[in-house]
Amino acid sequence: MKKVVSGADEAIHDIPSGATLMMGGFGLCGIPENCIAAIVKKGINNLTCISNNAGVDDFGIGLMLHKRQVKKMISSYVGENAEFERQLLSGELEVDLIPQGTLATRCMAAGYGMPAVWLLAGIGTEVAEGKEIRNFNGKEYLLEMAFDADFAIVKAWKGDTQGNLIFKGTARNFSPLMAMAGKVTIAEVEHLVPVGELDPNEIHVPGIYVHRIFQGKDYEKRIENRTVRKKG
Amino acid sequence: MKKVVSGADEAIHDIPSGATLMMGGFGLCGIPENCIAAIVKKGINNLTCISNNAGVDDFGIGLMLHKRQVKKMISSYVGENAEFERQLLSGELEVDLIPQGTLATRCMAAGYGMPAVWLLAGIGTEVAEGKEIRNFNGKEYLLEMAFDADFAIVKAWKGDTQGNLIFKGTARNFSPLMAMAGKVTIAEVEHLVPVGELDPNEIHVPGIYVHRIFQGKDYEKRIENRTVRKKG
Amino acid sequence: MALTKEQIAKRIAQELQDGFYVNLGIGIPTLVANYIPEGVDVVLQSENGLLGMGPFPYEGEEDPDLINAGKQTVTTIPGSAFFDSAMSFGMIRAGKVDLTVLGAMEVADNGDIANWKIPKKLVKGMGGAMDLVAAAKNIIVAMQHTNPKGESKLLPKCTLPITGVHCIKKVVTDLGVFDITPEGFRCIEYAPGVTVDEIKTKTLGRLVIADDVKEMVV
Amino acid sequence: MALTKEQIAKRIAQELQDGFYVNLGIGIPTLVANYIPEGVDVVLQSENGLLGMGPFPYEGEEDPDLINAGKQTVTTIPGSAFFDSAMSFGMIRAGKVDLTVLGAMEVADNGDIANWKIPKKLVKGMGGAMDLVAAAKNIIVAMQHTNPKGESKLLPKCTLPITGVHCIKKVVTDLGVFDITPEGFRCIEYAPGVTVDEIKTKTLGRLVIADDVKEMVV
Repeated sequence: MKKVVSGADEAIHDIPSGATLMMGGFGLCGIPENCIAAIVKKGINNLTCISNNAGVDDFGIGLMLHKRQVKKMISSYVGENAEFERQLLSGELEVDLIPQGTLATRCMAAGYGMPAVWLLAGIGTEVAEGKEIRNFNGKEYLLEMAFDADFAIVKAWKGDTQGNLIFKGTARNFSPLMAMAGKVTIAEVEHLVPVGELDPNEIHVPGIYVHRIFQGKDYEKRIENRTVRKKG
Repeated sequence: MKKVVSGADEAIHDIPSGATLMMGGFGLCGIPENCIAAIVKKGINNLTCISNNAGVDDFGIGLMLHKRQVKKMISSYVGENAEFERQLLSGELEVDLIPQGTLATRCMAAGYGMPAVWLLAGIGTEVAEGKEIRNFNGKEYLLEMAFDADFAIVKAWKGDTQGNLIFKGTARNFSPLMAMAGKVTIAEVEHLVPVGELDPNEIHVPGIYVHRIFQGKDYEKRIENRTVRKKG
Repeated sequence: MALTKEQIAKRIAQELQDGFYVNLGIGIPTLVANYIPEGVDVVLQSENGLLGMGPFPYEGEEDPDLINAGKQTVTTIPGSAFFDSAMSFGMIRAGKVDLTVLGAMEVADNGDIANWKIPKKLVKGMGGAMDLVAAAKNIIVAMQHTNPKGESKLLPKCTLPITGVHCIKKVVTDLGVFDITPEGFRCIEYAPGVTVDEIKTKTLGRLVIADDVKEMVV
Repeated sequence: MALTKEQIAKRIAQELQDGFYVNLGIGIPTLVANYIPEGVDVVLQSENGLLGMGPFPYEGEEDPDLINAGKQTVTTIPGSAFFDSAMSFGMIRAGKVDLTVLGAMEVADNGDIANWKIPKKLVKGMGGAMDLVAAAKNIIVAMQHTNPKGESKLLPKCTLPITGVHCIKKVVTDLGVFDITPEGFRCIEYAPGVTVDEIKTKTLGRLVIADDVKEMVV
């Protein structure tokens, strides 16, 4: 059990150009900041990214887009990113837009060893084009395939040296599903603790799914849409 | 949000004879003792029980079998129960034996709004008879249907008045899956606490899935197979 | 006078029942949370993985790990729970959410909705909208009755790529409240100061006026 | 001398590699946990929802909420995790468990296994066995070479209802160690004091003796 690596550079050292990556996070919430920085530094390209969103121009996956490292995005919503728009319109970037619940469930299917799932979303829309449709109990469902990702890259709140992960708040989102789905799963954590410190009842992703883990650093945790109310 | 009921009698008051019940627990671990006692007292019958096991002669679902309340068991393993054996051989009881992972996943499918799932277990065996088989990526899978249960009855460790549930140890097993799958879900808990006492990061079953909850009492928590080692 | 966005939200809030689990979309639907009637206890679901969403945080109390599906900073109420996105859409798909309120670009008189894409302009993606409309058992649309050009958004057929078919149950616009029925949009309430004739003029889809149509109370 | 159950378990323990996640079935497989080699760190999975299973508890320290798949009271080791049964079989199905050790009534020379049902006698059910054999990437069977009547359990074809097809990779019996190959059972080791001739006599399925067959070290 030697899962702990020194940092993001070591964790992502063998990700080749052309790889398919799952990347956790919803908007900028819960994104693997350290690994994204290391991927940008390493300069690999032709990547396929399965991620609910594509970051913003100067943060998150937006940094990878800026360096033109991404060949294809598989996402549910990509509307926060001018560079993304430019690359898409110029044909430099492919994009596969799929419903958010379908995205989540196709990740889950991979982690649960299910090759495909029957889902409601998209029936009667262009999402259904070319897909098998079947009626169960009077409702129509689409057959959607499990994702197949070379690497899953997630950020967790706490993790132990065995790879057990715990997420915080809505930073959980897609990350546990992706962690369970990757052929190789890399987790960066805000708090890396010795085994035995986490309550086994509270683990969101058991260590069996996690291959590499490291203590992350310098988290910016940028807020995309700061919304507040006045006191009083 | 008036989910809290006075006890097992009120929680199960409208379960009719002929209903299909999911009942949490693995062996005797994590079984809804209070609800079982109330069902035995109420004397309804012709029940279909979806439960991994059928209890032992004088505990768990065995108590319902003893009163001949069960028409059909849907289980993965039923080998601890002489009365069960007698009723099965005499034709009084139907039994549908299905692989344990298939049982769990058919519960999960119901809670996740998936009508059916593709699963590996049973390919090439009598379990596959009459079922649709499809090859995905070179492996064969069976199409297995989501369960449809009128009531799910589970025991949790902690619960709040909103119905949020937390399980302890291996008493978790099928219970969260069933809690999410029932049309009406009844939870008995060892510790009923006010809302706000449970950490929202640690909830196993969000309250949206739970319709009735009550503080259980007099838990026996019988151990089926006590195995120990000597000190020293 | 046509309703303000706040009044649309307030009218929709009247549809809330005690014990409802509710998913509110981005825009006008988000405002519904401000008008939950006294004595009605509802739990707000945010599809990025939260049940029990509370109001926006006070300034300085924002938590980057706590946002809603519109990526706004939010808070939680006691009794909240976090979960992953598969469970979130699982509970939507399984019909556990009692009411979903969404914005729309177009609604057709058969209950179809279009709210995710304008061809030739940039496609931002459907997010969770297609999952919500395909699975929610009770969907109300909150929107302006007409687009900025003054064209009806209540149509005989959607002209934009649709998000879901036969799924909308009710539409609340700045002009009135409409049930979707086999006969098309059935106007059951008109906004104060709005005439049924104005509604007829501005509705392109099939429209029937309920016999007991009445002025909206907001 | 044929191996004892403990020796079979000890031989199988030699197959464990550092970092393995391992599922041990009921019976002889359970004993494997007692012989994990020094310096080899493995994590035991119990399919009722536990990773990081420890030894049986000391008397008086049994926890009714902490059992293994054989319903025995157990303990946990540091770094353990609990999860529900769907996730448990999910990780098995997704190939995350490195090694599964099971008992069997019969194994065929094509890797089929029968271990769940004897027709006309009471059927207890397959429990998790069908899931495990269908999905595990590496399965070793631990069993006696012959049944109580002295009949071979290594067969050309299973006579009992099968649990899974073409799934067994290796069989360790009281007489030897056998890889399942396209040519059938390939004997790579014989137990101390057991002859290859005895193995030949007691094996009904196709059998080849490896050129480098050697005496087992246990």
